Amino acid sequence: MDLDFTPAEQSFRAEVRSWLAEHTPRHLPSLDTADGFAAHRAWEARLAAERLSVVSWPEEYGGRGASLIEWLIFEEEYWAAGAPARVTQNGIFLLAPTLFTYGTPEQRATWLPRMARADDVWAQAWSEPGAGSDLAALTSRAVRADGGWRLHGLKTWSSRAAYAGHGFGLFRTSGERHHGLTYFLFPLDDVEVRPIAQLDGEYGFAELAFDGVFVPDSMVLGDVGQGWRIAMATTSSERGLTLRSPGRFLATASRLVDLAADAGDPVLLDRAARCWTEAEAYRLHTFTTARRLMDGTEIGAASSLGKVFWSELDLRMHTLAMDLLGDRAAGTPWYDGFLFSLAGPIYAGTNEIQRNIVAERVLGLPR
Amino acid sequence: MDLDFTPAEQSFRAEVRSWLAEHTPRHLPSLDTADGFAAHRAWEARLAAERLSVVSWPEEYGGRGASLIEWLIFEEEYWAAGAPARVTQNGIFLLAPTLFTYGTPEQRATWLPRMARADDVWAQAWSEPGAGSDLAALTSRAVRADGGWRLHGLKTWSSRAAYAGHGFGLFRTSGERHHGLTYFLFPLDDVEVRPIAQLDGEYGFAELAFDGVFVPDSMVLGDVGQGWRIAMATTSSERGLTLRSPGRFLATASRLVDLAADAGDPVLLDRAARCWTEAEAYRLHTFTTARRLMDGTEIGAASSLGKVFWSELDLRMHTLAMDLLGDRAAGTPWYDGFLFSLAGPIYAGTNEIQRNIVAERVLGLPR
Amino acid sequence: MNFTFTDDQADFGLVVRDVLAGCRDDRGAAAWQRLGTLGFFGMLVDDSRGGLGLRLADALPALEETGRAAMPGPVVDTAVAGALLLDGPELDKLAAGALRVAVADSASTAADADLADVIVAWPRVASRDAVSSQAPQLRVRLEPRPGIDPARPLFTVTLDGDTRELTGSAVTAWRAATVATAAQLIGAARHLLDTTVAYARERTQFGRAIGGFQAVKHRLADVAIAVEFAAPLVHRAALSYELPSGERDVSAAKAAANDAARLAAEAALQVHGAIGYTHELELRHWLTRVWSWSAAYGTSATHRARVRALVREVPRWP
Amino acid sequence: MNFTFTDDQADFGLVVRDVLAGCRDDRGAAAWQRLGTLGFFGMLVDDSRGGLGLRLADALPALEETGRAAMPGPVVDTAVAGALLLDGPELDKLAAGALRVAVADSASTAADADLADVIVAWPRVASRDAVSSQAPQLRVRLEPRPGIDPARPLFTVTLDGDTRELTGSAVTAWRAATVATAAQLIGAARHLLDTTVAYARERTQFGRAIGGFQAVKHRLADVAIAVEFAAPLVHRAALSYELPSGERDVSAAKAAANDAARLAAEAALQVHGAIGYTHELELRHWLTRVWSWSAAYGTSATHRARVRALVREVPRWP
Repeated sequence: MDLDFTPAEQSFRAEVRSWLAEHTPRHLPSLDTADGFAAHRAWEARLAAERLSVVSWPEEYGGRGASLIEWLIFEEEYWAAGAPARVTQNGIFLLAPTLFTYGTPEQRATWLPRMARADDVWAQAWSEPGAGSDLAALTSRAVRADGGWRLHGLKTWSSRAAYAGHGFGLFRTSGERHHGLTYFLFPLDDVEVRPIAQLDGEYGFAELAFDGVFVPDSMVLGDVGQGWRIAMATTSSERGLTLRSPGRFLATASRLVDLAADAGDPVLLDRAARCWTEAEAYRLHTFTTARRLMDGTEIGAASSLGKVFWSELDLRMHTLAMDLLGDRAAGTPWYDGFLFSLAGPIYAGTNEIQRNIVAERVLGLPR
Repeated sequence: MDLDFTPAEQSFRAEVRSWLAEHTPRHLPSLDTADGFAAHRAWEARLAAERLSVVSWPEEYGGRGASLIEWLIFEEEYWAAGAPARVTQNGIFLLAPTLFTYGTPEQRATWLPRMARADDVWAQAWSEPGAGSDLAALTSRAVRADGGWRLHGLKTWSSRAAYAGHGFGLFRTSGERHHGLTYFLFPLDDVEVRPIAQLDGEYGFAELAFDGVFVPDSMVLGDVGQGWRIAMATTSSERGLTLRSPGRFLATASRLVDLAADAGDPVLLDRAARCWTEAEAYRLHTFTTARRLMDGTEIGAASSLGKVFWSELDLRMHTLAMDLLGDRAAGTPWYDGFLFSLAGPIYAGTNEIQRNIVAERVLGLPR
Repeated sequence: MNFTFTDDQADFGLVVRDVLAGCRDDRGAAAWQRLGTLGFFGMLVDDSRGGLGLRLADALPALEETGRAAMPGPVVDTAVAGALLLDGPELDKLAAGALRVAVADSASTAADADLADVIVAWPRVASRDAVSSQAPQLRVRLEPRPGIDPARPLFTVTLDGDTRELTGSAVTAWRAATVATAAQLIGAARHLLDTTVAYARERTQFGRAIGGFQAVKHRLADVAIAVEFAAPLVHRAALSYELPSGERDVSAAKAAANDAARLAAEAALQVHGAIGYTHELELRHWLTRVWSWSAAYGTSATHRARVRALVREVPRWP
Repeated sequence: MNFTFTDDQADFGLVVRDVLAGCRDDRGAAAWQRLGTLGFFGMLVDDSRGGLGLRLADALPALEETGRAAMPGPVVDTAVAGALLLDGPELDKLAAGALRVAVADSASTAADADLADVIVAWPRVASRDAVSSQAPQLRVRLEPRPGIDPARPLFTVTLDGDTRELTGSAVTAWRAATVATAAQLIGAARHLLDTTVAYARERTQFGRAIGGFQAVKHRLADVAIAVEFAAPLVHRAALSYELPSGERDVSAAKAAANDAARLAAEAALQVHGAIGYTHELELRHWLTRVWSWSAAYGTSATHRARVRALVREVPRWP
């Protein structure tokens, strides 16, 4: 039981901190605009050149083979520096863990380095109009074709798809409910992409219409018919350690404390201090989880506790910011963050479902 | 839309306020002790001599025929004066409305004046070990006997029963679930009363064991087999206006504001001010409800909103008092009030059930 | 003592509801015109001057309906603040629905100022006649600034030159407008609750209507409870805003209405899921309006600080 | 960097759990004796003096177990505060489990002082030898005062006459005892959660186990989440209580542990319904203990005020 960073970890932190202090861009346009998307890709290419875009990946794919603890250190420094949100997030945090586990050597060699350099930006395509949190109700299908498959159907709430070049998702190759789903990668070139405007008027989401789009066999991830199992593993990493690093919440909380202290209302400062304490709790908790993962323990259903905690903390923090700023929040990152935080309890499995999971699988209450 | 009291209401308030200022006893022992029980009965007999124990009842039963608004005024003054909790509460607020609606003229003439003078103190006997909020699962039964019935079975969580002389509750005379239940009044002389100690060590509850206790037909309230319907009407008044008058919460909130202001912590004062505002909201809301009742409108399921609101407000207020006082709460009315408030979300239909009622019957969501 | 709305008061609200249900456009011009015909904008103006001569409390159901409809345009600034502050021919025009007012806050920000004929920036007021001239005698300048609700744009207002002083009581008008905004928030919250309940009854997930899940039920029950117990505080403040306890009562009302409406907005978003998060559904109008109105005339934080400061200063007991 | 407990640390906790599971009495005499044999009371004492030589962080699992068992007696005052404050033969006796310490707070209140051999009332300390003599040279007077938990009686302490000054650092000992009490609260919260889950699986209502209702599930999930994220703050404070950030970290830990445990207590009561409200079930021991411990060494309000005051005073960043 200690909180002591090794000399190597400390020097890694120092390197990251000093590089970011010099190179972090200020105020990129939103990544859900065309300009912003391009600017974010350029920034991530710059990170990649420094081997800082995916520090925990093996060197052959563009990383540094860093430990989970070092990755957490990187994230703390990244967000503390005020660096921009990651346009490659869906690929790096949702798809890549699946590629590492279920991808062929060729798939890994093809896609991972390009992802690390932001050459490819990946959109997730989980939901369908009739299936939100209930993935087993998916109806989009893949039909066998010569040397590959043809995709049919409609996906929605595909984040980043308005500007991304590739996507990943499940299509039904046979069977019902959880059975007969297959995990596909696909280029978006032949897919009809219909952007959906969000509350802030920007296009973070899109509908994807598939009308017989051909994908070769090399774009099937894992075995045919195993998509459900593979996606569950992905969903679990989506919910787990990698989706929301503590550094981000800590940076938000820390700025919130300053904002509240300047406002001079002790009640608001109390709420801010509490948020900061909770962000700290999430950071410390994550150190424990990281150690367990490094020791080979599975997190499993326990990751649902974290999902509920960070998503509701994020919402509390941004609600407080709105209380502090009122109208003045508009046009600042606080308002964008507020809109983003409102989605937190919804995506990656709604918090209603996460609480069911905690109750049933962690506590053992009846279904 | 106004909040103006009539001259008659104002002079009634002035009379009550001045009488209470002179006669309210300080610090009676707890009504769940033998001494306290006797002291509370004596106090209520004194109130009755002034026709202040049941102001809204007709004069023939010991009241003043006061309007609901006047009753609310009485309650505001009663609690503001720091007067003691009512030992006759179960009778006055739970049984009496049922007697007024379903009782025979003889039953009303027999029991109501005695109740008004605290000659009789009534215990409620709703729950059984196997049936808490689920009254339809009751199994205690009444068997026909010459000129009456013999009661068998076990009731529990009977409040006031440790010292009361009479009880009321449902017994099965035939049938299953909601059918075949009958509403009985009974003296406790031949019932085995087993007091249950509460968290504070006092005996507010008891188990009642019936082993063929005889009750004459004159103690059946309403028609045989109609107990469920009658009890539902009672339960509805239990949840409705009469169970918790706003005056009580307003008095608590007002003292809490003073306590918090003295403590000098703005965060605690903010919570106290908020509680006071919410107690005000409950008071104002009750004026609207009272007017609707006076105009002949039924409250129905909407009373569930109030039950959730006041019971959770009461808990918030006493939790704040515990935060303010810490250990020093022990031995003060704040700690007794805290223990009492903890039961608020449980009794008279748990707040889980109340929220279901709001969702299903007020909002129209599916069952 | 009758703390309920009379039939007349309630009926006026229902008429406003019907009018607003029939028309929707981005900045509210059509609704404005039709409400003008009803006499809505002069409802607080003396009947001797062609108004309806209502008290603020009488007007609450109608104001709540403008919130239920998320009606665009400077409704409260005109029909409440303007009606209490202006005089002479301007007031006549206002009562006829032919003059719009925008009120700037202490940070010189006014919503919908581009639509206004008269701009109030305590303690001064100016007509907008000169704005378009771009001449040196320019009396009003508007700088657009970022806002939360696209249908309720914000402007930084500068009044120069020959403005005139306000005649009515600024404090009274400000309090009345705060209560009126709180009433709009109650209306918006009721709309959000109704539409979310309707959605939860129809949308199925895991083979059943999501409104059948206890978590959804209890969340919406909590919204219903919050709205039910915020409304009486708003009603009371409409009766007491000119009394010694008025400042405290008005702040208690606005804070409670803000919070109930924000709770309704959050529940609506969560229950609608990803669908609620986008522009596709009408829901967005109400969400951004709730956030915008809950900042207008003071955030919850500001008002709670005021209640805290005043709770022992004015009598707490009946 | 390894922010998990080692096997040794966890195992010591399990041994304590086993010992405590086997014995229960009103004031904890039997448990005290058996833990004494284990070396529990000397766990923070140097091994050169016959202690186990653990750091506070190493002892957390064991302290948490004393909370899970709601063990009576001045456990933290003795094994943590006493171990850091006393010296010489008294410390030897303490390490052997043969000496109890009670610590008075700033209001001169000490829990379990009637059981104590040594009473600490900053900045002075006295042994209790003279109490029973009722002689003029009386050095310690105990006045019983009302308390929340019958198994943790409170006393107002007066030290007169020839008391002596403390040797160890009062601030350090106070902080360590605060963290240790927070660990006990985490343990008590885990017990409440476990027993409430067990009850909810068995108790049926309306024909099904109450733990199958989503409202009960989500309530207990929220308790699990609160405990899960309070615990790391306690663990960190055990590592940092002597550092510059210690005061802030200790306060953050105690406030979070208080609140998680009180949430667990409230949920336990609500789920148990009327049954939880009475003396009939063992539950009451944990409820009153949680309320009592959450006042001991500072309420949440006190600690949150401290965090608020310090949050910008000491570095917030790693």
